Amino acid sequence: MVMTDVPTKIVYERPHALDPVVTHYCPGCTHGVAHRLVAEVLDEMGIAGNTIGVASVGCSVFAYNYFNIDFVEASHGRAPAMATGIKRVYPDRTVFTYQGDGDLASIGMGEIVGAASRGEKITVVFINNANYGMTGGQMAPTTLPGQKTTSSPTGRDTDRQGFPIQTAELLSTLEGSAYVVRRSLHSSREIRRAKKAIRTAFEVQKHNLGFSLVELLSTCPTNWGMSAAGSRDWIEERMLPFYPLGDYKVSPAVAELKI
Amino acid sequence: MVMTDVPTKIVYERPHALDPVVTHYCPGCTHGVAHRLVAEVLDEMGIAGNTIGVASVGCSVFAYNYFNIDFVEASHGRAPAMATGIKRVYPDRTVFTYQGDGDLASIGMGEIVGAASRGEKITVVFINNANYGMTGGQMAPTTLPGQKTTSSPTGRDTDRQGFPIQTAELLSTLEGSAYVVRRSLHSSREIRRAKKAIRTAFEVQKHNLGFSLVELLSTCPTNWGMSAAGSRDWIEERMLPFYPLGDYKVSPAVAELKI
Amino acid sequence: MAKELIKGNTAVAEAALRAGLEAYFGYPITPQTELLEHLSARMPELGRPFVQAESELGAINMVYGAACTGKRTMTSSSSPGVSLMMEGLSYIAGTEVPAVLVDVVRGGPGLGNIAPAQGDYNQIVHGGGHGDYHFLVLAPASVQEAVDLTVLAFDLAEKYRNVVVVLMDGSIGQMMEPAELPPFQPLKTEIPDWAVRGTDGGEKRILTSINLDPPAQEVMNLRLMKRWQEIEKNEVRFKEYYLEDAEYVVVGFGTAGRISLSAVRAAREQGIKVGLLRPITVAPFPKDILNELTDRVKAFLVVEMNAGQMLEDVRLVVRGRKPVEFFGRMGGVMPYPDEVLTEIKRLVEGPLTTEGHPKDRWLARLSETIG
Amino acid sequence: MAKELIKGNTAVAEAALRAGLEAYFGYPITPQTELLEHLSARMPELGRPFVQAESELGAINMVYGAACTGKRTMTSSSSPGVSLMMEGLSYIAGTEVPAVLVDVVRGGPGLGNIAPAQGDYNQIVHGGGHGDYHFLVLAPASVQEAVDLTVLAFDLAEKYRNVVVVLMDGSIGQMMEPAELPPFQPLKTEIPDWAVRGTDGGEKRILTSINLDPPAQEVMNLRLMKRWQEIEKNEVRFKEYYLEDAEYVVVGFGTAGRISLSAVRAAREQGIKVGLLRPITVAPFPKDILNELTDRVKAFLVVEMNAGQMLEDVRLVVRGRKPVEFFGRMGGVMPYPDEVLTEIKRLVEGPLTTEGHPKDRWLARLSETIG
Amino acid sequence: MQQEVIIAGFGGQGVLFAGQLLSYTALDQGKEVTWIPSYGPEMRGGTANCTVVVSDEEIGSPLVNRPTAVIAMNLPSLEKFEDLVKEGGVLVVNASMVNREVQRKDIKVVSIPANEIAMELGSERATNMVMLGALLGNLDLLSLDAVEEALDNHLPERH
Amino acid sequence: MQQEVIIAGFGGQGVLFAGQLLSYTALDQGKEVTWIPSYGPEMRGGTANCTVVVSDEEIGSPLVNRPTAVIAMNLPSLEKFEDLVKEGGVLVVNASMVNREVQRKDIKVVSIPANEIAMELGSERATNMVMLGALLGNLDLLSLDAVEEALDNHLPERH
Amino acid sequence: MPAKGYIEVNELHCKACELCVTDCPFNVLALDMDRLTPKGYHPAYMVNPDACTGCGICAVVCPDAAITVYRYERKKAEA
Amino acid sequence: MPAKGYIEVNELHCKACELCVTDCPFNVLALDMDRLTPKGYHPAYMVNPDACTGCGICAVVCPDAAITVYRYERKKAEA
Ligand SMILES: Cc1ncc(C[n+]2csc(CCOP(=O)(O)OP(=O)(O)O)c2C)c(N)n1
Ligand SMILES: Cc1ncc(C[n+]2csc(CCOP(=O)(O)OP(=O)(O)O)c2C)c(N)n1
Ligand code: SF4
Ligand code: SF4
Ligand code: SF4
Ligand code: SF4
Ligand code: SF4
Ligand code: SF4
Ligand SMILES: [Mg+2]
Ligand SMILES: [Mg+2]
Repeated sequence: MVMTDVPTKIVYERPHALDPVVTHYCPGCTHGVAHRLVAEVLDEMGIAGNTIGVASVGCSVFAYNYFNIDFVEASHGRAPAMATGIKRVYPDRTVFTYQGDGDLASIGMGEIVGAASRGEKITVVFINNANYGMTGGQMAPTTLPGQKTTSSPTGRDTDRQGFPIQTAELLSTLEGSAYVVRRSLHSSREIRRAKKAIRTAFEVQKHNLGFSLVELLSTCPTNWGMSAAGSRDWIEERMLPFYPLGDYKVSPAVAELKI
Repeated sequence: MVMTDVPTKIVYERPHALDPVVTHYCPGCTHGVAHRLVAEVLDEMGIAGNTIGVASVGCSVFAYNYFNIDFVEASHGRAPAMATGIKRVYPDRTVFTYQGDGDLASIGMGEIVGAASRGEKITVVFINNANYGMTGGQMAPTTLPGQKTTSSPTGRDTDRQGFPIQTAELLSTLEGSAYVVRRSLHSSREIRRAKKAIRTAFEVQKHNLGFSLVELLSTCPTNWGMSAAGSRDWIEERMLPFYPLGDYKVSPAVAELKI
Repeated sequence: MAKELIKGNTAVAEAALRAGLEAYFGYPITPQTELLEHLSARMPELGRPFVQAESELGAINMVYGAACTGKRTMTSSSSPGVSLMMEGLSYIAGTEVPAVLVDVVRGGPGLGNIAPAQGDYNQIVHGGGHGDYHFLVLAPASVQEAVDLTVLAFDLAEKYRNVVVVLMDGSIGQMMEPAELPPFQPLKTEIPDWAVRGTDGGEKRILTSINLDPPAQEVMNLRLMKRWQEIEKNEVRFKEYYLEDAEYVVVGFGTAGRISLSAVRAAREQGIKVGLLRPITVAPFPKDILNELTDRVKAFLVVEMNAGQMLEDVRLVVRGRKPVEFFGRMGGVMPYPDEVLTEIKRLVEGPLTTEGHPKDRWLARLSETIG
Repeated sequence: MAKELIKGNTAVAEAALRAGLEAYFGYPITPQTELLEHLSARMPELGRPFVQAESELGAINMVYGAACTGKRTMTSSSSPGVSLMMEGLSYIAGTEVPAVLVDVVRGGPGLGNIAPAQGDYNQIVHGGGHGDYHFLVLAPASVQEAVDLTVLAFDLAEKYRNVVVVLMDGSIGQMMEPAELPPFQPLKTEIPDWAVRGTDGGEKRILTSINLDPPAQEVMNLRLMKRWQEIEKNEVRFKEYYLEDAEYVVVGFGTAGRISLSAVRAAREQGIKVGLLRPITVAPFPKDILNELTDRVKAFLVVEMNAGQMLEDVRLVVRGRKPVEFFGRMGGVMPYPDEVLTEIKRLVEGPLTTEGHPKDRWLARLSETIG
Repeated sequence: MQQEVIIAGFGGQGVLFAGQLLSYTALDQGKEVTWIPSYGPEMRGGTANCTVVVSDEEIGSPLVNRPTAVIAMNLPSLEKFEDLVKEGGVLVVNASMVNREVQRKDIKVVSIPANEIAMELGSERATNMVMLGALLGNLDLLSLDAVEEALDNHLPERH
Repeated sequence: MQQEVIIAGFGGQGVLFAGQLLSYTALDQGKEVTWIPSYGPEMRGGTANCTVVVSDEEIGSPLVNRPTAVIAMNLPSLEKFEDLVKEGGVLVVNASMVNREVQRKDIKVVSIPANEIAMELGSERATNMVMLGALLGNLDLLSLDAVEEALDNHLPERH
Repeated sequence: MPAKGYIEVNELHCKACELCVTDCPFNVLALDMDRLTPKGYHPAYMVNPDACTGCGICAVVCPDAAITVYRYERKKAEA
Repeated sequence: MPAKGYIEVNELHCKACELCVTDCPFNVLALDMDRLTPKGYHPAYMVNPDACTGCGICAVVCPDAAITVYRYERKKAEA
């Protein structure tokens, strides 16, 4: 039982940058973890007040309801363009997008490559959950070969439906990309690493070093048809081989960053 | 003077896959060389009759007037999608797109990445002339840092306008890309190499090995404001450092191709 | 064949398949997605091309390519996705190749919501893309009609080398109704001569929408306009309910039409001589019947799930000869039959005017209830 | 300030700059490109953001973002590029943020050509994007007017939190005319409260176009409609030429209007009592003056560089009370004054009818000359 | 003769399926029928409902605001629909999930502990069937045997 | 009083510039003026022309199909525009680039070897100026001095 | 051995995903089958509080930021 | 030393870009200032035919595929 007579200190509490509302995310969906990590970083850097978020179209479409910061909602795939419009008029504010894999790697590929190649000084939080969650689990560009989705009912057939896009690797070929890494949310250890990466990404923006993106492997228990815990195992066993965690682009200037 | 009494043999003549019409290209523009090479390859492979070309929007918009094959004209940037539509209903025919760098690497980035990631069995001839030729020489994603264009009048400022996109490198990160290389048209030696690459690309399609693309460094004397010969030197001196020639993706199956 | 209980989106997909659909290209979007999902399973089973495109831009341009081969091809989407297709659709129109689009409209503008709406009538009927062109637009009001019109869409598209749009709303896409699916048609064997396929040594074919020479482009435009006159002559379709002795006429298409039908029935039970005109082709618009009714009846009530878009097409025909009133719900709200009944009664009670604009009167009333 | 000889595209760009343009985003396309090129030099000089976007989709969504900060922002394009902006424009409309679009229309549909045209009237005026919304549309007929209306566009956009479109055609973009540029305005200092900028610890702001709950979306739609009624009440603009004693009235906007002016003058020289009504705002459309003229005059001639799009807006006002005839050239062909003069004479000679559709008569005539 | 039935409950309670079964039954009995769900992401986890209209003639609106019958599988559904039932209509309430009395006096109210009954019948998953049965027993629309039949004819796999 | 001048020739012959100079001159003389080029990619390399309308009142159409004056810098231009000159109008032909007679009798024809004259004046690049001068000398529209002035006022760099 | 810390679960946010239960290295947590949150979930709670070390792992993995972690300052107290 | 080959320039296609002139290793080619093509260009021609080896470089670099290259079959003839 809890001892009330002993002095205590809080070692962890819900970040202030999160509004005290219940998300619409399914139980166990790690979109929630990603939200929490971004909020923690905004708190720790003390920049929540000068940050503008750009939500995308996907399950995270309502992200603006969950963060206690100014937010806009982009059209499907165009968040990097919208963020560019905001960042260019407010170069001194922090601007980030929060996008899913269908949003960023399918319909929004033109905009993300454009922003990265321009070295747009924005931060992108990229949620790779290997499917289109919001619309009910269709195939995404990130869907694994053989993975069953509602639009690849017999499993993704690479001959007809192609291969997973490795977004971090692709964007790392662009000179404008200052910091492009992949992390995962499937365990407390990886979550801690993910948070460090998100912090670095925002620091990169703060120091005007260029475009920063953190790809996060994330669960979709509902559409994967698994338990929350089982989904995390699926990331570890099935997704990691296709999406190796690591730093794909760390510009020299970023390498020198002291955080 | 020419001797009429001695027997002769033709060692080079205009390819039959080219229509006997004068192109609208400026004098010395190597779009013409690229056209000729594609035509030679179609002739040599004897596939002109079952080939469908997809022209894009750019100076090569009228390519369909110059080749003696069936042709369609795509909207700006969407040639790979249009080619996909054709190839899927005619898997046994040869389908290629002919696209400029503005068309493919700017507005059409989403479609080219989509086609490559699907391993779409089409061939892409990609003309990189470091600017938007048709519209009068604006900055392209491929424009070099410091290069003056009508929309970067003081020279491309990488801080505001970003860095050149290295398309071959970017597309080589995609599993569906079977053959992705960069060649140049600035000398007879390189032109010969370019032709070999184009031949290989069409062979890759013929053998159903996946997506193939040949990036060609090409001149734009008119908008560069140089002589035809001077433009070729500019490719060699200025463009090559940013766009190294080479093979960026050669899938194992392609490596085994005997041509 | 027996009727089965089937969802609108699925029924349209299966109907297209049976009508000989040879290539489908699409991108998921609610409330249309089941259509794409059904074909993602069925097309490969039959060895026919199905591609989930990278976007609606990709999808419409894949359709453009397939259409240039003369094969039966289609795509489907919903409001925001259809907006992304506007450039491609204009190109297809300018190239005069046949294609079918199924548009399952949701509440707009913007991201809006996924509820049933008719707010994209103007976009589809009056040119959302650039330049002068017309789509042939079929507006089903039930799952069965959606099935039948989908089959018809392919025939009309090929007959006129024109884009045909099946314009429905989220409720028809999501609703299950008994419907009889069409028999399987054999795939087309001969391809039209204009279609690209490779010259095989013969004359080369070029399909393009560019005419740098304006007079040439004008000739193409003229061809499109004359074709449209043909279509207006041959293809007008509509359904009449209780019009014989009607003194008042409700005009509504699709779901707004069938909702109005309930209201009209209720009004009839109360002895009100009201009928319903439900355009099945909203383009070409049923002008003649409407014109004829104008001479006969006392007033019109236009009912739409938008802010009064088809209303203007009705007013263009009635031209002030009889009062035209309007009732609409916007942004994904579906009107209920009793709301329409109330409007019918207001019509009957009067007073009626041909002055001013019916939209202004409607907005004034609506503001009181929801404003 | 003295007049200078300046190209339309350049003049509009410089006028926007002087009106306090704080962020420009665009993509090259003929015949609009000089506008982008001018700003690519001038904006950086003044330390203001200029971005050549990856595409028109990118451009309009960058504008969307900048508009959400309440800063003066704009983009410019031409027909195919504008079609690509339809989704973004619908989002901007649904989010109720101010933005300016300059649309330099070219010959369509499809890739068409780069010649002057007015074929995108419906796209811009009657909703090319999805959902119910209205743009405020200004149609200049000269370089000077383009300059003045560009400045006005920003004020109106902010006043109504509405998209304002400067709708011109390739000839106005490419033409040089003497024009007086506006004085430099200081940049806005205070930002509207709704604009995002970072909470700085205060209340958070959300700008979005989604309302999953249809009733909420409907309330937003209602707000848009009432705002439009406001705009219709306050912002109608037009120019009258020789209307006092006119028995016949030509109606034309933009370049078609100024071409008609030459024809009207020539007709006057021949003693024909004809005048010209040139709408400056095509949306809101000058209904009252047209209504009033309808009581006064014998007949109308609508002249457009398209297949008869504004024509329907004229017919909606005239409502069959007087004959309305149409003359148009399509696909980038510019009518010549003497062609319009011939049409005016035909009007005067008669016979005239209010039956049938003027488009059918026009197409019949046009077919003989170019068909 | 037209009946409009709304079936409402939690996502997991099989309300959509119950509605479909009712629709199939109507179809088999040669009636006109429409089934329309409340759809969309917000449905995820939350409450769901569907409207079934059964009629002898072509059906107009698939949606009604005053249904002739409502099945409320849980409290939120009762809150939402109690007032909407047409006078003289039927309201079937799942007492297992509802801890309050129904206020309306001008309608026929049928309150049964459906979860318990279903468990006795062997599986709590059949709760929706129990509720449907209760409705049909109190509405002259379709016979229970007809439902059984429809179940076998159309949805064996779901069985 | 309104004059409509079309200046046509090869891309390199400076026809657009000549038209602009004419326009600046008109502007300085307090007249209304419009200048509109034939534009587009097809112009590249090929022939170019511009239409200049000078008037005392607000100008209607910037384009005319029957100009009051035409400057034809080469043969194709003559072919294209000879028939279009309004009766009584002026047609200035560059004899250096045109090897045939003008057919029209109802207009004033001025034929001069502009290239040769320009070369004598020191630079073949001035051919367009020579032609413009020839036009103004034969059209009561604007004085040559006014052109000189305009040249200095507006286009020094081009000088 | 006495607990080094304890946690609190905010029942407004908890969705019973059980990730904290799975990941707690000391099996401190379980879902409370006798309680229902406003959203109708069985919230997590400390079934075995004495084992809690206040390590915070549960909070790190919680997708709904429902957990607050406290650590006893006994040492300080002793010192 | 006698020419090993010769070339023909199709004056319909030649645009006087001079690339062949620049690249011919044996300076065989020049632009013909006395001739004009239908498009108004001074076409390339063999100013120094005896030096032509028929190597084909000119044809390889010609953007307008205007050049046909012939080689003499003297050897064969001698053999
Ligand atoms: C233009 C457009 N096309 C399609 C849609 C429908 N849509 C909404 S979300 C979504 C996919 C979201 O998937 P993802 O980006 O992976 O996010 P997730 O839900 O998986 O987190 C789609 C296709 C839309 N809203 N707009
Ligand atoms: C949607 C759209 N946007 C813009 C244009 C205008 N446009 C035509 S060609 C072109 C760029 C062509 O450049 P590139 O692809 O590099 O080809 P190049 O002319 O250099 O060979 C542009 C922007 C268009 N036609 N359509
Ligand atoms: S659908 Fe998937 S991604 Fe969306 S909230 Fe549920 S679990 Fe998360
Ligand atoms: S503009 Fe440049 S790319 Fe276009 S044809 Fe001329 S030289 Fe070639
Ligand atoms: S992880 Fe969070 S949401 Fe999940 S059960 Fe534990 S406390 Fe509840
Ligand atoms: S703090 Fe550590 S020990 Fe305590 S409950 Fe959480 S995970 Fe278990
Ligand atoms: S390279 Fe070809 S086009 Fe150029 S000059 Fe030689 S022959 Fe003529
Ligand atoms: S063939 Fe060789 S030697 Fe002969 S002209 Fe051409 S380049 Fe010169
Ligand atoms: Mg996803
Ligand atoms: Mg280019």
